[in-house]
Amino acid sequence: MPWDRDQMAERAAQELEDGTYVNLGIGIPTLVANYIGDKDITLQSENGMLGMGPFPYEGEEDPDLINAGKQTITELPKTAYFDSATSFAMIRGGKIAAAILGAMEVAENGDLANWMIPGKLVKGMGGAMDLVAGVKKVVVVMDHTNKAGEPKLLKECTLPLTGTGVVNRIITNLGVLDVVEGGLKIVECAPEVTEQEIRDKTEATIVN
Amino acid sequence: MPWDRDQMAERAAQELEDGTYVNLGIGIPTLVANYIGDKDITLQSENGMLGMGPFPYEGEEDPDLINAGKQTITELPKTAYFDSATSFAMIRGGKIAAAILGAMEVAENGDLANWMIPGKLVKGMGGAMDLVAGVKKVVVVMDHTNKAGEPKLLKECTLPLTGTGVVNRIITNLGVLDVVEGGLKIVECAPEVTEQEIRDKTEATIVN
Amino acid sequence: MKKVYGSAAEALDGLLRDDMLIAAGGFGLCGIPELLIDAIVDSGVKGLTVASNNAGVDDFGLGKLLATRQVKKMMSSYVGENAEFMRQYLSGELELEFNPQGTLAERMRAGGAGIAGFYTRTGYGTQIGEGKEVKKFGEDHYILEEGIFADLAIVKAWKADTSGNCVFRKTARNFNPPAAMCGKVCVMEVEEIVEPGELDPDAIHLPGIYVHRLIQGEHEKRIEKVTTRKKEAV
Amino acid sequence: MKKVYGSAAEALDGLLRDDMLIAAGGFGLCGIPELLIDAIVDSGVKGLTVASNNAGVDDFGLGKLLATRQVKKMMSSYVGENAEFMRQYLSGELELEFNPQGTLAERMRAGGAGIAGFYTRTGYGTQIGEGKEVKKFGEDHYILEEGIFADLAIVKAWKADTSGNCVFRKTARNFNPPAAMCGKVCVMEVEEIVEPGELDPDAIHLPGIYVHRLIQGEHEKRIEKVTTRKKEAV
Repeated sequence: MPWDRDQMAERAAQELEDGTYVNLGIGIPTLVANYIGDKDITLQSENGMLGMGPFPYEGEEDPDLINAGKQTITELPKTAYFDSATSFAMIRGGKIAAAILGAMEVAENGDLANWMIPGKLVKGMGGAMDLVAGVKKVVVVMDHTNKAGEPKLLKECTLPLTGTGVVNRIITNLGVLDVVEGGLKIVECAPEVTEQEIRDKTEATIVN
Repeated sequence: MPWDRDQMAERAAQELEDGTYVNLGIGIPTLVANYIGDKDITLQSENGMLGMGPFPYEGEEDPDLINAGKQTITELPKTAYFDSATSFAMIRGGKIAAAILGAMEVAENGDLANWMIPGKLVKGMGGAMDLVAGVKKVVVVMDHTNKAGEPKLLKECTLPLTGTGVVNRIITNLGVLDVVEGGLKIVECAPEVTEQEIRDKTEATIVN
Repeated sequence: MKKVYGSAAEALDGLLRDDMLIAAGGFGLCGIPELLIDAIVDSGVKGLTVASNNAGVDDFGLGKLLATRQVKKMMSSYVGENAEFMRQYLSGELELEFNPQGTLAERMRAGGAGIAGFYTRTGYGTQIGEGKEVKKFGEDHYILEEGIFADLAIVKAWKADTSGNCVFRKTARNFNPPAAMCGKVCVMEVEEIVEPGELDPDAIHLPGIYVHRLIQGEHEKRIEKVTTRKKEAV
Repeated sequence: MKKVYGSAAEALDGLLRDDMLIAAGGFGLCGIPELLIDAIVDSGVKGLTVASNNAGVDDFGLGKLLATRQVKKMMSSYVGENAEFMRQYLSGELELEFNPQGTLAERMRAGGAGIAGFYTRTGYGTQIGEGKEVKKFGEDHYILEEGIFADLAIVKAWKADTSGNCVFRKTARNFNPPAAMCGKVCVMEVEEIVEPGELDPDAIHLPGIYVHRLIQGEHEKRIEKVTTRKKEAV
């Protein structure tokens, strides 16, 4: 049985190493925060905060305290605030151990497309290009296929790129794949999902 | 009668416009602070401070509070502290209206040499190169000749440069000269000093 | 130097002209210079290029300047919350220069710091890198991005003293310091103006040298997405 | 993550090796990492390249590392207070790469910010610009300066919490934040370690992400030039 959104987030949380600084993207990646458990993880929000806390209680929202998804949040004792130039200095400078991001397409060489569908969706890349260029480990969390059932793990991306050769690991509803020499390697299947099913639903070269 | 050090500093203080931010170099330029009078001038110290105050009273020195000459100083109500990268961001970014600096040599095209005598004096340029590259108006305060009586205002500098074409105005013990198209222009003589005396003691082209 | 002005209109007097480049602080609707945007709308100045991470929403923030067609071009990283923006852009009425968010922030800081250009890996191999100089340092490719030198910066802080030293509050700091740095002139709106000495000199986020004109006013501080959790029953 | 160590030697354990590049905070003797310098002297590591604005004085600060000949090369803007430095340099025993002070600070920040290089007017037309790429932006010439990526940063702050968030005091901040940023590993010494929550999150000068190891200790904080004025009789 394929993983649902929460199970994908829970699986993605296993990627985070104790004692590190992490950036979570919008969508399913945001849910990863619910599964960090006992690990000492500090969440960075690229609009200028380290040590992001949970959503506020009703009535305690602060308009001066939002995350990169523009949602109201709270601070923690270890929180530090800074400006956007400083925030991306630490991202670009390699101080963030891992970023968990959504994707529209991933290519077998680690190319990522997650910011634009020409003529249709022109919202912008936000901080995604900086994150994939600077963060040490980029984990993508995404559905294995699009709504039409077509593969999103491709030989080459068709959409404008966010970064070239930047993805390290992909967690889909069907399983976990790594970007390795020559293509993608299946490292884990969701319960009752077979490697063959993953192969059938993947256009990218599977090396194992 | 030529100006003494204090009179040169007093004359240099006239160059400072009310309501501006100013950087004063080491030596005679430091004395300029004594002659600011009623003008609202904010002194920048490039080691990380705006709003530099006077020397502390005896016994009130703070090792964490020094100026760029490494002297103990004090703060003012308007003081702000920042790091060295931020300090030179404002210098390089043109936010400082004027710098008053010492010099070894100035050339008629505004070249400045004030940081090194090869083989003899290798202390370093400190912040001088950044200041002359970034500050809007560079005023040099210096003796008109060296100890041997030789000109220090030259056709071309002989010493390694601090910056090219950066000096706007020169205040010496003999008078005030501006760097203009074609050479230096005498704009003021010290009491009892004649333009001819300045010409005689200047190698650089005098245009008036 | 007198930096405190009576209103946003007074503070902008003499600074606005058609076709100028304005850098604006704020992220989403958080920490935006609400009052100065309103005054720019009222001024009727047009043909503006605005460097701002976002473009507001349809009826608030920079969205107001888009609604009146005063903006010719946006330099932004994310404009997804503004339907009118999208309409103008897709119909070709509005130019848009996408900048990765960190590149935009760094370009502003660079302009303010006298850095004409810098090399970043961000955007290499993507359409953001197209037409830009590429240089290899070590094993990696970097693209050249240029500093932004804005004619005017409009920013919002929490408190400032009369000399312009100011502090921001929580994530409302965001793009305000880099935007302020890159303006030839910077006009700032704050919630409270205090006397010099009332702010801790060690805790100033942006020294007064970057702030040329200053106003105090009431801010709506609209929240774009209220997200909350329930209090657990004890 | 455990960042607090018991001593400078423990905090440096496993980080030192011959011929490494160390970035050090401080300006003159103000805000220098005294305890870490002493521990590096004791370690006997040699062939060091040290990026630091100054080189200490003969018997204090980095001067101690020069006295023991552990330094191969300095990257500095001003070294005028150190006679032993001058002797070693003029005799050819020590390499010296002069950097304009602002260029040095910006190169450190750039390294920490993933900026491989940047264009500055500073030094154009001087011997500092020799051999460096020149590019014209507008009417002005700029030279390319590269980011500094240090193997280790040693810095000194006033207070830090156990997560590494820290604050500096007055002009002792100086090169410490940019030096910290550019280190692959950053070790910090402070006068006082406090619990998370004791520092104002809006007033952190350097977020904990930049600080990998932390020690608390007693500092001599020597003053290089005591200058005072007399109290006027009332």
